[in-house]
Amino acid sequence: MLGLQKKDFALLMFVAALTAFAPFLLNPFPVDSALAQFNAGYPDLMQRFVIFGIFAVGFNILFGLTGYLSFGHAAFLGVGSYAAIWSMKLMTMNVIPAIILAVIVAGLFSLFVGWISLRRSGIYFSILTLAFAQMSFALAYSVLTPITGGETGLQPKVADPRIFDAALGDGELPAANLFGLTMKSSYELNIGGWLFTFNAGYYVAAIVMLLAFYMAIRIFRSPFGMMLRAIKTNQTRMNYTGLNPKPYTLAAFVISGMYAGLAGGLMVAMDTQVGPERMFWTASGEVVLMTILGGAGTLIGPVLGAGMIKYMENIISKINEGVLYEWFAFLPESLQDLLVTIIYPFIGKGWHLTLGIVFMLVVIFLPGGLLEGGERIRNMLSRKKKADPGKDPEHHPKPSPHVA
Amino acid sequence: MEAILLQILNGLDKGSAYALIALGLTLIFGTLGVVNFAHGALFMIGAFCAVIFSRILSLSTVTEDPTRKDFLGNPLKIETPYVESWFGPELGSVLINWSVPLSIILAIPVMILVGLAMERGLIKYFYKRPHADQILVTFGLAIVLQEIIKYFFGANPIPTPAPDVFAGSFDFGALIGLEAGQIIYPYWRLVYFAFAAAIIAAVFSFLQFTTFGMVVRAGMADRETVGLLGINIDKRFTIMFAIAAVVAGLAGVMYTPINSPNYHMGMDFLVLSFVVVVVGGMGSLPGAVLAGFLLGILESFASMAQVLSVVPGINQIIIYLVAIVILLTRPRGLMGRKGVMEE
Amino acid sequence: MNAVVAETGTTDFSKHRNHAATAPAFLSVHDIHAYYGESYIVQGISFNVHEGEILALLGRNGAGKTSTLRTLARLSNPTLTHGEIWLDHKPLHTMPSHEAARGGLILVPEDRRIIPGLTVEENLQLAQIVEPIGWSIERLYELFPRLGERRQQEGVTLSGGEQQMLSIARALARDIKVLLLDEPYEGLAPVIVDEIEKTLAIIKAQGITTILVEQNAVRALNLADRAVILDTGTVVFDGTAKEVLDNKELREEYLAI
Amino acid sequence: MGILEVKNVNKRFGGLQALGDVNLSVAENSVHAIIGPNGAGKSTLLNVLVGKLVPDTGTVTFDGNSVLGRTPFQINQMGISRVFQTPEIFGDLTVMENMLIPCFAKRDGSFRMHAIESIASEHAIIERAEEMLTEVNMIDKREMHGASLSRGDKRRLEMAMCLVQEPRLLLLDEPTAGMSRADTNNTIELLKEIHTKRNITMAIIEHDMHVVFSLAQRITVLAQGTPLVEDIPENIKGHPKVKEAYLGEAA
Amino acid sequence: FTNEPTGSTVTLGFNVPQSGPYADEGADELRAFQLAVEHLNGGGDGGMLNTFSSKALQGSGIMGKKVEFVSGDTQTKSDAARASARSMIEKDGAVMISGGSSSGVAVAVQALCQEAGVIFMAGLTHANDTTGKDRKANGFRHFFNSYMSGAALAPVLKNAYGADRKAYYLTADYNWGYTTEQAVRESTEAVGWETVNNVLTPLTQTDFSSYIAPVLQSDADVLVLVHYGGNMVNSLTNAVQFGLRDRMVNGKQFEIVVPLYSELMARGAGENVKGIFGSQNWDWKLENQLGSRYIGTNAFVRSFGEKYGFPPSQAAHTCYVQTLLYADAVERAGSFNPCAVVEALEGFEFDGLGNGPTLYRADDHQCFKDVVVVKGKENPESEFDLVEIVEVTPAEQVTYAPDHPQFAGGDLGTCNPGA
Ligand SMILES: Nc1ncnc2c1ncn2[C@@H]1O[C@H](COP(=O)(O)OP(=O)(O)OP(=O)(O)O)[C@@H](O)[C@H]1O
Ligand SMILES: Nc1ncnc2c1ncn2[C@@H]1O[C@H](COP(=O)(O)OP(=O)(O)OP(=O)(O)O)[C@@H](O)[C@H]1O
Ligand SMILES: CC(C)C[C@H](N)C(=O)O
Ligand SMILES: [Mg+2]
Ligand SMILES: [Mg+2]
Repeated sequence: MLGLQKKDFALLMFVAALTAFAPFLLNPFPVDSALAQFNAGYPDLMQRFVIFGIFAVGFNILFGLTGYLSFGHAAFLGVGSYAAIWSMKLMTMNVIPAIILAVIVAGLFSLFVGWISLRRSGIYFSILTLAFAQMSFALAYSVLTPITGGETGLQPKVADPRIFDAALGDGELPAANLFGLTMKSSYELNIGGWLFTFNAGYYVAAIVMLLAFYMAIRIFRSPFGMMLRAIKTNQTRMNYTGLNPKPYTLAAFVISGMYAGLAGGLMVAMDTQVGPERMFWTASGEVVLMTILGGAGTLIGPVLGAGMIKYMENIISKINEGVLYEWFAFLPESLQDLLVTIIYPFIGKGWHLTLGIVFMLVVIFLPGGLLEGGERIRNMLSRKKKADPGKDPEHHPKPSPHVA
Repeated sequence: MEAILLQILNGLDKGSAYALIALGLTLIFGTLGVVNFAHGALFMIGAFCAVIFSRILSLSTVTEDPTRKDFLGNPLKIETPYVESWFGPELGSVLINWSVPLSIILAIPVMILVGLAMERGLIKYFYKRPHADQILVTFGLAIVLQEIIKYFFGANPIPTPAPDVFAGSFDFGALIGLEAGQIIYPYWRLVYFAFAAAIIAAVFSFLQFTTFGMVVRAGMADRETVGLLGINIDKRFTIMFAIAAVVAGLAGVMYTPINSPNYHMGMDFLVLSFVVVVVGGMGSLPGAVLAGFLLGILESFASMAQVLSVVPGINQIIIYLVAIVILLTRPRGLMGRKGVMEE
Repeated sequence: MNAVVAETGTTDFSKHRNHAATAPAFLSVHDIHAYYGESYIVQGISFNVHEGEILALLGRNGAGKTSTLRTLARLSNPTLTHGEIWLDHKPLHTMPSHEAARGGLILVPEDRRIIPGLTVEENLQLAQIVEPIGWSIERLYELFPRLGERRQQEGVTLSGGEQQMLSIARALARDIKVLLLDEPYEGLAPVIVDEIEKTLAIIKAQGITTILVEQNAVRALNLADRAVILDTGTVVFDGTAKEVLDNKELREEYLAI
Repeated sequence: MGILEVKNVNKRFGGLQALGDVNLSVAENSVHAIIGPNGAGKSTLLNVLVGKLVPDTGTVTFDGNSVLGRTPFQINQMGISRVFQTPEIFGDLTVMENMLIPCFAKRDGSFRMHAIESIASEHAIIERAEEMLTEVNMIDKREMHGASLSRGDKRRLEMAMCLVQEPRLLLLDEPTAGMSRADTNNTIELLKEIHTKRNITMAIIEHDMHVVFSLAQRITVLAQGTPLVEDIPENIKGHPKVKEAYLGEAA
Repeated sequence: FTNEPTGSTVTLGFNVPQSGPYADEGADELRAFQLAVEHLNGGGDGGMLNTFSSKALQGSGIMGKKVEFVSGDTQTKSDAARASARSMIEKDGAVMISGGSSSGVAVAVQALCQEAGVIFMAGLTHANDTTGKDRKANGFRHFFNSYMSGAALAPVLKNAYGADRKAYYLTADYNWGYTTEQAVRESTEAVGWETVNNVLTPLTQTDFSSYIAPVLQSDADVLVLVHYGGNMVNSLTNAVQFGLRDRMVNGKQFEIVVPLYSELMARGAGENVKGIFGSQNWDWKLENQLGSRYIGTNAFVRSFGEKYGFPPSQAAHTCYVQTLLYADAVERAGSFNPCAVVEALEGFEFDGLGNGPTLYRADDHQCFKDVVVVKGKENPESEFDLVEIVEVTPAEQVTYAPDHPQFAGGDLGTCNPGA
């Protein structure tokens, strides 16, 4: 179906179902319960899950398949964002042209960066991409302020030209929309103590994500995808087989750059603001971590990794002392204090600590990332001992020597 | 002329910090083949050794002075450091004053311990794992170390001044016969430069004039075969790691008077030190040192007002620009060895 | 094991196994099992080697010869899960590879493993860092003059044959009790093979025990005292070299000669 | 005029003359063996032929076109395939995928952006790869990873990868090294069959004289970077100089 | 309107930096917020509720609803700050967002609140743009700004160092740096100073030696460090290392000025900060030293100090005050509707919150009040006593027209109550 093998189609449908029902799945706790803190089913976070999912899936096309580790992918995301916001400022608040422009501009920029950086491999390549991204960040932060808004960034203003849009009504603010359907509009469903939010922006982003994911599966299963994996394994043999690795890697680089641009464009579509810090090296590092955390070279792993990191960032950081006391309210006071003292360093402003620990635990105990780890645990439970040679190679990423 | 001379001095100094950090990084990265994102954290821990040491020295007895009031109107607490009550106020305050250089005696064992613990407890399981896994685990470790420091010391920089003797600056221009007052240079920076040179020389001779260096290089290229020749390479890797940790830590200790340490100083240096190592060329210690100084000096020149008025913003990007140019003209950086981390 | 042989419809040679249990052996391998990850490769191998003997370890591609040698040398891959290896009363199965090497068991690996970044001489020096040390470097250069000429060249840029010489020389640089040679003739010109064969004779004369893996079975058997034949990770024959040469069926089935 | 012409090729490594004035002509549809002592420069010569090394002087033409200055993949596209001394295969890919890659390269040239086609639907190519794997007796290993093959199998796989491209000239650097006797014999048969059935010109470097004399129609003996003699096998066997420099008692 | 509180509680969102270089500032802000919530709900000693000129607040929550709060981490990044703020609005139902530690973040979150239809009560933000070109109807700033720093400092500097001075600027290369440099330059030039040079330094810079050294070669006799936080700590430390403060130029003592001060920065800079001029929004010693004009200060310092053990920073103060001001505005308006709150706050004049008489100007939602000029204290009595108050510049002197060129290009728009 859809030109996919049965297993891949099943995976796609599974992901589609997850995204469609995310508002339910991510809000398992009633609003008033103590555990409501752990609910992630609100528009902003759901949007972030799918957007960073796209970013990581795209990054994985380069890194997971070819082994080339780019440390500057955030630059493409940032450039895409700037393109999108300018499309909104100058042309229309409709998200379609903004997203398309974001993809195109990011694609062109990644063509330029890739064309130069791919002259080197390994760590040398990584540092070249890092250097380009850091320069983009620094320029956006200062010298290019007229185009980028500097540190403050850019937002749509009432006074922007927006040549294709009708004039705003009095007191109306420019809002990102899809032919009139604003991204912010939500439908709320109240069932018992539960509240579920169905947000227009989220579903737009989710559909784009499914398309992007579908494309990624196609690429993974295509001859092109196989060539990329061949590049990772043995470039010498590649060359002597009459294949030129350069255009393949460059194509992979540009494709993943366009995915990044798509993510950047969507970010603007969902939340109309761009700042340069989304191009800082830590942002590039984040997508690397997402991909490895989930499982580089696997299809769904990077999405899991992205979800995990964004969840920690947005949920753990918001738990404060007060919340802790609320949770343990049923306990005697001394026990309460004890528990709070123990847990306190790991939540709220300590969320980075938890993140660091999770990173370490995952690599130590689940080599190959969350996905591989999950599979391993499943195998262990079902007591499958002997390796099954017919297994899908993508789900068994080998050590990747081409990485820096 | 003076301006250029001064910027060269500044560059040498910045360069020695880069070079020291890059040296430790390349020891682990270029020779052991481990991408250590926690290296910046080692630098930071070193710096905090200085903080901790000065805190220890200034552990105090508290007495209340009823004649003076604190902000809530309670009697003001007066603190007298133990060392002052033990060694007398003179020697005591000298000790406190010299806490930064003295903290080296704390930093060396601490860094060796940290290095050993890190290698034995964690890194050794990752020699054979893909670089991606190494990145994830060391990045996680860096965050954890950083957050621990933040938990105890907060996020604000902590002033750790140099001993008073080195506090001032001297007139370098007058010294070499130029107009006085034009080239002023702080003593401590000179100390830092000399210290860096000494450490670099020590590390180099250790690796150059012993077979140790050869074994480590061999072990990095092919652990299995080195083991087949009866050599316990794990032990040597552990030692290397500890050495690298000490180098990073001492770089941190001595850096504290230049810039007050804070918990994220390691991350601030991390990316730059990776750039330095790679521009120097993977697997080359002299390359790392050379690149450190080169980038330090170029950065200094790029921040001159005269330069900035011609190319605005060049100071923001110079290091990266130079890195790109060097990596494009010299495939393996300045002095890189073939095949190291090229795949 | 019998089942495997029976399935492939061949004669059962297992009756030839094994005098090991009785004779006092210098190197004794007892029922070793080893895995590459989850694939079970060495499936219960036992044999004995006496001091000063040359043992030919034969079998077709993929039979598990290399895996057996690697297990003996205590490399971590394949992983030994069961069994004992005793060398001169020392339990090798409890040791990591560097200790086994110090105990006098040296493997010359099949892909030569010349260390990149090191010169020819440094490759040799490396073998002499820890005790016990064997031949001096000068003596090795006498044995392989070609290496002497190229002592400052980076080892990995040597021609294939030169690398093989270096790999053997590196082993001799250590004090050896048991030498494991994994296809030492591969890629060597016939003249050199003759040379190396002579070297092996010298080695044997010094009382060094050798296990030789070689595809050219005839050549190996002519040199060896005894032979062990492997198939799919198990021993299918253990006896004297002459027995193999005389047994046409055995030769055709496992050695294609 | 041979299909491959090497004229006056010189190559130095520092002070070492690896190749000195090499002249070689490989006739179309012939099997040409290059033998010689270790370090004679055989692999170096091969590296020159496939574009990995550029000679200091001299010319190399294939079918009238110079190969010098071309990259390995361009040379492969001209119809030259190479088997390495230590097997070069795609370790992380399965045996089947290892076979598919040369098939695609043959069909599509050095680069094609077939990013959304599905491999599974390329029936013709899969069939072709399967055929070849059957031919080299590796079809039952199709799902194994390249890296976990034994070395003999790696070599067979690599050869199959080259053959499936139906090159006009096949360069083999010790194709049977490390192969068991049985497999060596199979390989000789395979190469013979390929040669006769598909008319592939072959240049073989080999130390196993059994292989050389079973296959070669002409032999060039290289010593210290220069051709010592070039002749038909019968004459080489008895050649005193060759005996001394290379064959020893084996001949 | 958005997040109209329907139950018995109302939720406020406190969005502060909990990680990154400003984490300590953020922690202090959060302390102040917690204190404010306690006081609003009738807990503690009531703090400034007792001194506040408006008496609408009774310690019974806001409009009878118990105040609850959620906190989040801005990471001092606009993306993260907006994500955090959006989660407060979308998930927790916050009706007001406060906090922040930089102008970039403030502008980003303020715009978000405007779109979402909630009130934004800015915390630490000093750049002109927050209430200048990026002002928004739903956003309010109590903190002072770059212009005010310049206007307050210039006369003091002229008094202390004379009118004939040549200044060299090192400016952090981002928005706040630009507006602050411009403000200080224009104000000092107005009192006769000359500007020799202005060099932009990257925000990520840690060692400033190569920027400090050229100062030696210029004929400048004053160095203005338009840096904040870690930047300032490092640049000041470096400047002192290079002996700038021991230097005589043009027969005058060389001087260093840091336009915007904070207690934490002073602590980070240690010895080096002694005697250096700067400006502050508020200081915990104001009422003690300058009398009852600054009433409220001591009340706040007492409740804060008793709860946490040390005096509050100006960041804590401004966040506390903003929370009270919001609550008060709701009470007075009788509604949580943002438009009603805006109306109640616009043009609101009040006193008793520690800064003396203050006006929330309707034109740009900026507070106008006295500005504190401080300098590093020579002999601090404790680690909290690092600055001494030099002078307080009265509000009139720092007031500017809403369309002042440094603030041009902004448009409040109209209040947005949201869906
Ligand atoms: N790293 C590995 N991972 C998994 N399987 C392996 C690995 N190395 C070898 N094998 C498998 O183990 C079996 C035995 O291999 P081994 O290399 O020991 O054979 P061998 O007898 O030395 O063969 P050859 O004569 O070809 O060298 C083979 O089936 C091979 O595929
Ligand atoms: N990159 C290099 N740098 C220096 N010397 C080299 C280099 N490559 C090859 N040589 C030398 O050139 C000579 C020829 O090497 P080559 O590999 O061509 O020999 P060969 O004929 O293939 O030998 P063998 O049969 O042993 O494989 C050898 O002496 C080798 O040491
Ligand atoms: C924290 C603030 C007072 C200063 C900050 N840098 C700003 O942009 O406004
Ligand atoms: Mg083998
Ligand atoms: Mg060769």
